[in-house]
Amino acid sequence: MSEQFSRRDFLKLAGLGAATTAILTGCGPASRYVKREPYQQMPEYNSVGQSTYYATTCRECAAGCGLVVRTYQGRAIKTEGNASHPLNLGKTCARGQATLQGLYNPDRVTDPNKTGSAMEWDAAIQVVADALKKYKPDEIAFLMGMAPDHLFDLVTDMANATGMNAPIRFGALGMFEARATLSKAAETLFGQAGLPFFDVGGAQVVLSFGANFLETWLSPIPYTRGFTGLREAKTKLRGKFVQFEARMSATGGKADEWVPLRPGTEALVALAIGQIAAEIRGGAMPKAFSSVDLLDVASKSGVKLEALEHLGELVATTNGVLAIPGGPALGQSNGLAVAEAVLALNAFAENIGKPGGVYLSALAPNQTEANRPASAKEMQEFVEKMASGAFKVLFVHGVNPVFELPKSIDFKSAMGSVEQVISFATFPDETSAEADYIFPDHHGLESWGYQRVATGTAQPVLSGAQPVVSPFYNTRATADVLIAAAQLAGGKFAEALPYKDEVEFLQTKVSSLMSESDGSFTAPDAFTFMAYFQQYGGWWKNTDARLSSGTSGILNANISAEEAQFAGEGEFFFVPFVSPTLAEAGANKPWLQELPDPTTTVMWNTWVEINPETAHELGLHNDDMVKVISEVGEVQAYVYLYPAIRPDTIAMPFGQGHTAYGRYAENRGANPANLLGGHFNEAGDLAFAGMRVKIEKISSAVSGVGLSRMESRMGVYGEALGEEH
Amino acid sequence: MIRPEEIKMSTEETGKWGMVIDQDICTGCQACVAACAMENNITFVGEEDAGYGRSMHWIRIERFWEGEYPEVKMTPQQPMLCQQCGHATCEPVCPAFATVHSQAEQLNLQVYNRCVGTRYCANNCPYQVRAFNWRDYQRPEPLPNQFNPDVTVRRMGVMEKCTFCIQRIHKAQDKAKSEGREVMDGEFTTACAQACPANAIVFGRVDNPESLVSQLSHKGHGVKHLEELGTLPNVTYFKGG
Amino acid sequence: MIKKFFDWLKQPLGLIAVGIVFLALFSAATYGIYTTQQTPEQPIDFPHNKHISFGIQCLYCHPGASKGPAAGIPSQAKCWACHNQIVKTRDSALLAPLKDAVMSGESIEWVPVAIVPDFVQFNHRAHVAAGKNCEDCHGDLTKMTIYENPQVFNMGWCLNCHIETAGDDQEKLIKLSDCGTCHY
Amino acid sequence: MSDNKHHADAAQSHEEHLREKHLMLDPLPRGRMNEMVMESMMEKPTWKFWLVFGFLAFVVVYFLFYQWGVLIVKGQGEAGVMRPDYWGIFLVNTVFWIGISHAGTFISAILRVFKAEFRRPFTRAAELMTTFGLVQAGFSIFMHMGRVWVFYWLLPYPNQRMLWPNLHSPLTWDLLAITTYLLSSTMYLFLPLIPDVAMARDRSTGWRKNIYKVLALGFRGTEGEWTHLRAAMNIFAFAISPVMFSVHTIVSWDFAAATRPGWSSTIFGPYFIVGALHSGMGAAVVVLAVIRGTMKHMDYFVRGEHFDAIGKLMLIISMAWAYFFFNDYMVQWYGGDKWTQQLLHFHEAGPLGWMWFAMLFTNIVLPWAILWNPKWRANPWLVGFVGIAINVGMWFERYIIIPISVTINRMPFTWRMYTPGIEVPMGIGTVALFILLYMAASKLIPLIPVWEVQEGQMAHELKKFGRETVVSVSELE
Amino acid sequence: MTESKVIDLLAVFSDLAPAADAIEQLRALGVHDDCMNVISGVPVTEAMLGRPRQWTNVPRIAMGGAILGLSAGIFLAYISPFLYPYPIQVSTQSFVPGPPTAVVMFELTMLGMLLSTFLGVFLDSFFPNYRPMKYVPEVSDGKIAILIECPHVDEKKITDALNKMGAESVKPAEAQHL
Repeated sequence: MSEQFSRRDFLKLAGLGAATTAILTGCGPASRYVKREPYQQMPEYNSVGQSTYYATTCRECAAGCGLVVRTYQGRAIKTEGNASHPLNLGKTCARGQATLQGLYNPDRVTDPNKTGSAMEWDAAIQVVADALKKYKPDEIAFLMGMAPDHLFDLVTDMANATGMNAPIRFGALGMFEARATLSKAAETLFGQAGLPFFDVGGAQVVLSFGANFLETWLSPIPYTRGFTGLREAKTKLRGKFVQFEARMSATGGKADEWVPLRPGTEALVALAIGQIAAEIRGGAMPKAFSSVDLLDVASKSGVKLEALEHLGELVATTNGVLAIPGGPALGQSNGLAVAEAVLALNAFAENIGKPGGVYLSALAPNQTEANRPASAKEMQEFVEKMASGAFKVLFVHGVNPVFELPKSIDFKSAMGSVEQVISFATFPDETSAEADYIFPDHHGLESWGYQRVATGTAQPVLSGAQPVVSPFYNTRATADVLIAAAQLAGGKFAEALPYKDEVEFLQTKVSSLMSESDGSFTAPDAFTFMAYFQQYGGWWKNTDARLSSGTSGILNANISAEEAQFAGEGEFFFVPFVSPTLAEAGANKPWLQELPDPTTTVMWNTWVEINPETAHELGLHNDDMVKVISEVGEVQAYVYLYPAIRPDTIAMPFGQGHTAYGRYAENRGANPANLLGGHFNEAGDLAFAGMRVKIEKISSAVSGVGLSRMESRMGVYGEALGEEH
Repeated sequence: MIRPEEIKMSTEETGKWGMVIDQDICTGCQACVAACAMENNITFVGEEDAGYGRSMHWIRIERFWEGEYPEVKMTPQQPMLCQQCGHATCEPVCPAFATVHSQAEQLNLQVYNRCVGTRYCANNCPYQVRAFNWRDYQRPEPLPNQFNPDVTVRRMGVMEKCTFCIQRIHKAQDKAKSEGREVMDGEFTTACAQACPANAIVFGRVDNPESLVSQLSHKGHGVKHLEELGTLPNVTYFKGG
Repeated sequence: MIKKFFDWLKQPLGLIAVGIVFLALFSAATYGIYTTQQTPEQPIDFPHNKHISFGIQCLYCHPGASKGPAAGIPSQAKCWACHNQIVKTRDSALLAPLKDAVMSGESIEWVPVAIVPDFVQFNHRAHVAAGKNCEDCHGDLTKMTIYENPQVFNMGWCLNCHIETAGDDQEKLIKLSDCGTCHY
Repeated sequence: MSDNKHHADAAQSHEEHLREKHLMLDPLPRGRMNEMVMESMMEKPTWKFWLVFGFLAFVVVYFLFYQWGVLIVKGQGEAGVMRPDYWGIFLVNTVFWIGISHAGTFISAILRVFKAEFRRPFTRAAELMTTFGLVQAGFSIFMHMGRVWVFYWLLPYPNQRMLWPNLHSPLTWDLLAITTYLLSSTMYLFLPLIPDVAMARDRSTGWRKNIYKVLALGFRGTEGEWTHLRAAMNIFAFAISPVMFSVHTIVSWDFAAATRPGWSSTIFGPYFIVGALHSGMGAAVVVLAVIRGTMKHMDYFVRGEHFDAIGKLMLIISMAWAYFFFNDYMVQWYGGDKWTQQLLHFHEAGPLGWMWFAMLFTNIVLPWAILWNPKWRANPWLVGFVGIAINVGMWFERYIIIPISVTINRMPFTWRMYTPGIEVPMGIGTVALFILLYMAASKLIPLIPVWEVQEGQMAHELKKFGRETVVSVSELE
Repeated sequence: MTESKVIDLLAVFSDLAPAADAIEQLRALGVHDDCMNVISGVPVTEAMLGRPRQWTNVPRIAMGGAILGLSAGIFLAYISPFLYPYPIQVSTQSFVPGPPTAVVMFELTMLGMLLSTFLGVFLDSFFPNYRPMKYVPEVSDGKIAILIECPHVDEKKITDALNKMGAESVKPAEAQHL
């Protein structure tokens, strides 16, 4: 499908919509008043009454799953996983399913505009071209979403050729996944930066230190598939799964053993388990494990010595132990030490580069080195530069930093110091509300592109994207805008992007893969290659390209056995976690809002999880409104008495609390990012779980007001059922 | 015209379509719920109604708690959907024949246009998996563009429930017929099973001993929910663990 | 006051007035029902009979009928491809809306006539495959200009044919009379 | 001699006392009674009457009809129903009003069959309750329907879809039974009304005369007319009783036939019938007390003896209700089913446990405590108060059986408390409509079946057995 | 011409006993029972007045209605499930549900019976009848009226006899609008 077809070519949808909604039963045919409009010219891909399926890539998170979208008469009807895509093998998560609610969302940006007043695309391109011309290259900055996609390549090309600042990629998911820490720890293990790949499916025992890999961690679908392998593989016994975390996540809920350790002691516990295991196995005690004192660990972490010994024995005596660091365990002041300590357990279990063990993720086909998104610290530096006036023009695409960044990194006011902020948002979010111009990009299902798959599969994958429907609104691909503006700006810009349009750029990039061996398909010429690329939903190698040779040096490294430092005052450790159903950009989709959270079954709102015992002591009840106060800010949310959280910990989901972002997201819930201070770990990741907070009761629960839950409080918690017999 | 003696009652066989759900690997990720909603034009109801038990989910994931902190555990997630009972309690109580047993597909049908909204069926469903259109929930334009043309959009006052994606069944049968063959096992599946990242849901013919679903359901430790009521459910659960 | 009114009603003039009011209401109701059963006005008075008399097959313009659920309306380009070549129709006033639509890229708004309610899932393909001809349901189009339904498309009509088709084959009867065959 | 005289005086005063106490022994000329009934009916309503009437009319128009319009336009979401409480107050009201309607039939049919003479003056008042109560029940059940505009699909009629109602469904039986009951109780109200309307026709002028003329159908009171009427009323009295029992039994089957903890009970049929009589008799005494207190000459027709007699019936019915309640509770409790246990516990100790105890108090404790005493029993206001209390208690009972019980099912994940919404004003609207219809009826039709009273007075006499004077009744038929 | 030969007399009595005596007297005077009719404000049994038993068709009509109702019930219960061109199965219950058929038949029998009883009263009494009729309103005040159809020539004789029997008034009856 190309964009030459105008919207007119498609059935006018309003009429059909009315037809489908108008059901007056028992009164004869209700659709009597419907009008139908024929195609001006029947598109070749369309056949009357038949659905057409397009392979593309899911843009709801940065994982890069392949989708097959069912379209019917120009409308996208349903997304399914692309069964041949090596990353997700035909499966999708809830966010992938709901992507259509973004496409047909009633609150999208419909036209290019300058602070609300619509403008023409020609003028818009002129604005971009002027900005490129007017300012020095090093005064131009690009901030982009986390996905390593074709637009990132295009801007990188532009930056390389013109001396413009290299584009920065950021996403809250990456922040909460602590990708920089993982990458750094992987460097210690493999001698090479990149995302580690944990083969959960092949393991026999999985020890997860805070990794929420069944929710939205790095690449949710392959890890869920891995979990199925852990539990169901035909060739081995049902695998065991132990989770270490202060607050039971949806992942922890599936664990056979859930170890609620004191936040900040993950490294100690990992090292202690290593020490016990090494003792049981005999031989020399690895240096990494030798520094901890077991009794000390037991008292600090709150995990009983017997429990540690039992776990150590498990590690020592079982084949196929896999330890995974992640989530809040890494988002602490000693996050890197945690990662190293946990990876050391893997080294001790000798599973590096073995099935059921740890690999370094394969690089994507047209990639030479791992390129991780910016850490929070790098973002802080970026924002400081913005605030200092170093950037005169800022382009924002695919990210909503005003919402996603912690409160201590004040992106919003820094935007004021940038002369011109141009947003390419498809959706009116908090950042675009502050921007000078919004030049809306197509929705992911309306746009061309490709995306590198960073992790999750053994094969190098370049996932392909193509429009499955023609653009619904007067939007334009950002790549096209940039190419056109670069031509208009001339000079180095025009030279850097010598393309007619986005498609030509893609073709150039993708056809460079033709010469690669072991590809999933071959083609005689670039056009055919490109066509196959669209048809299969990408190109991938058929070989396992994961790095599997690790240096076992990590066992002899000095791993700090300190507890994490906690910022701020207050009686509670604070664990913010990403809502598995909403993540950072799902709040605008009504059906994602209406999906119950896997752990609490809450819909449409934000809650504060408190241990029932603690709540009882504080006189708090379900649905009481409380204020959570950290050193930098405070937010209000309803109390949820959560039976699986440490009494000294409270937790809040991230994903709600938007002040813009459409009718379904606006003024709903609270944003825990507003509590987060600017503390980082050694790798530069935000110590988001390294804070202490206070809570204050604002008001008591009122009947009929409170959290919308799928679960029954009576049936699940026995509330209001009276005393037991 | 009908000869009842020639019509097989569903008790006499195992049913036709069935499902196996492995609770041990269900992670509760809600992908099935979202997929079901997208496939079947299910409406969202908003915060207040959802919290008041009026959500329209055709499939919901139940989880309970065992024990007290720190020995607390989540029970295995239990996706609960229409069990397509062979001996369904919902069917006989409808005064209008709006929910009847399909002889052809051995499913519990819900005929939306026949429903008068007495809600007796939902009351009588031991699994509580029926959803009623309490209001005329409007989906603002252009959201209706994603409506699946194969599924009726329900309006106020009618009951609805999981259909085992009967539109997919019909489509597959139609396709197979046009190609002069039988529907093959695994040729198609329900929206929930297709989406499930953990592969916890398997759908197929239970009356075909070769099919994956019947092989799984005969594995031995599967249970049928509330089987003691004699409802002959067609969904088998594996608790695992 | 009211008594006076009733008294007035009782005399012949009053009875006539009552009669007129009753007739007016009745005819309005009849007209209301009648309009729902009428062939609607179309943007172009499309003469089906002429097209058929030229030997054009139904499936030429409505190819979807043999492949899937919907028969479809031909694209404007398809219409114009022929009509553009015939001098008589190229400039005909009757076809001006088509010409305008083709030139401007606007779509003609046809009003569908042979429709079933949205809660009925109808599939042309299955019916064509079962040996039904177009005219079995849509009537003799050689005698029609604008299409009109030869009968009311209601459930009884559908069922009658389904039952006849099934005949004595109980299995077929079950399939063809199952509620879930059309309603889901 | 003096002793004799004393005895004679005593006998004389005893006789007077009996006459004073018993309407049947205190005959007035028929013309006088007619006059009294006509006066009570045609008495010019006071401003208080119009105030109450206007207020009720407003309540009916706004709370019942306007809100019903809102409910139809906006959907059942306006009510408090949800998963798992798919059934709410609308059905509580349905059962409640059907229950109320049972009293009329009980009084006028069963008591007629058993020749309980005290029934005579208030059979009409009770029959009116039946018909008006059934109207409210019908309204309530239609309010409950999600798509009430297609209610006719429930009726058996040939149609092009070749569909008939589902005879497997208790709701279909319900529809048949309630239709039968509504039609037959209306006819049974009308038959004995004919002679009274004829009487009113003879004694009225103007628009009333026209109405009564039409209603009296040309009744003169010839031998043939009386014979046909009596034959018909005999048939009705015998045949409508099983219909009455069947109605509430079938209503109980709506619940008992369901696969639900607490509902699948074989005793629900008689339990519901007794409950219906309980609330019906309660409502009947309230109506009688109000009629006696507010309408002219009614203290002649409705006397302490009537309250005493109904009071005894209420006491017996209360005991029967207690028996059935305990029987149901006992077996449910003994069964030990996990979910039933939960349900019983929820009834008593749940957030609405007070309602359960209040039900037992007003349905058992209060009637037993008050109605055992003949003196108290003869006090209209006291018995009326007990009647109101019983009705509150019986409404609670239905509330406990429907929305509270459906909260507990076999899927604890869905348990949820029911919070009523638009049902409350609409329920109040049905009460208002009931009273409004009654008020209108009291001004339009003779509330006392004078001919029946006269017939009774003809049959009663005082008879002397030795020195004792006793009441004796002749069987006239 | 024949009409003029026959006259309707209306005698009003205040009590039952004189009325009964009067009837006996009338019979003695040669007035046939069929030519007499008693109008009363309360149901007075035939025996009280010594009148022949009144024939009523109501029970027969009721029985007929019951049979009709039962047939409707049988139709609904046993025939309508086979009127479907297609088998509608609910749960595993048979097409003709067993016990519920009893419910359906019972209700419809009762409905038929009671409706026809009601209708029977109308048929037997020629209700509604708004034509002028011979009547005295005092009847509803408890008086007993006897309507006598006698030859014109006997008018005087009968009037006298009735007056002697204690009739409050005896006069030629005139049909009037009630």
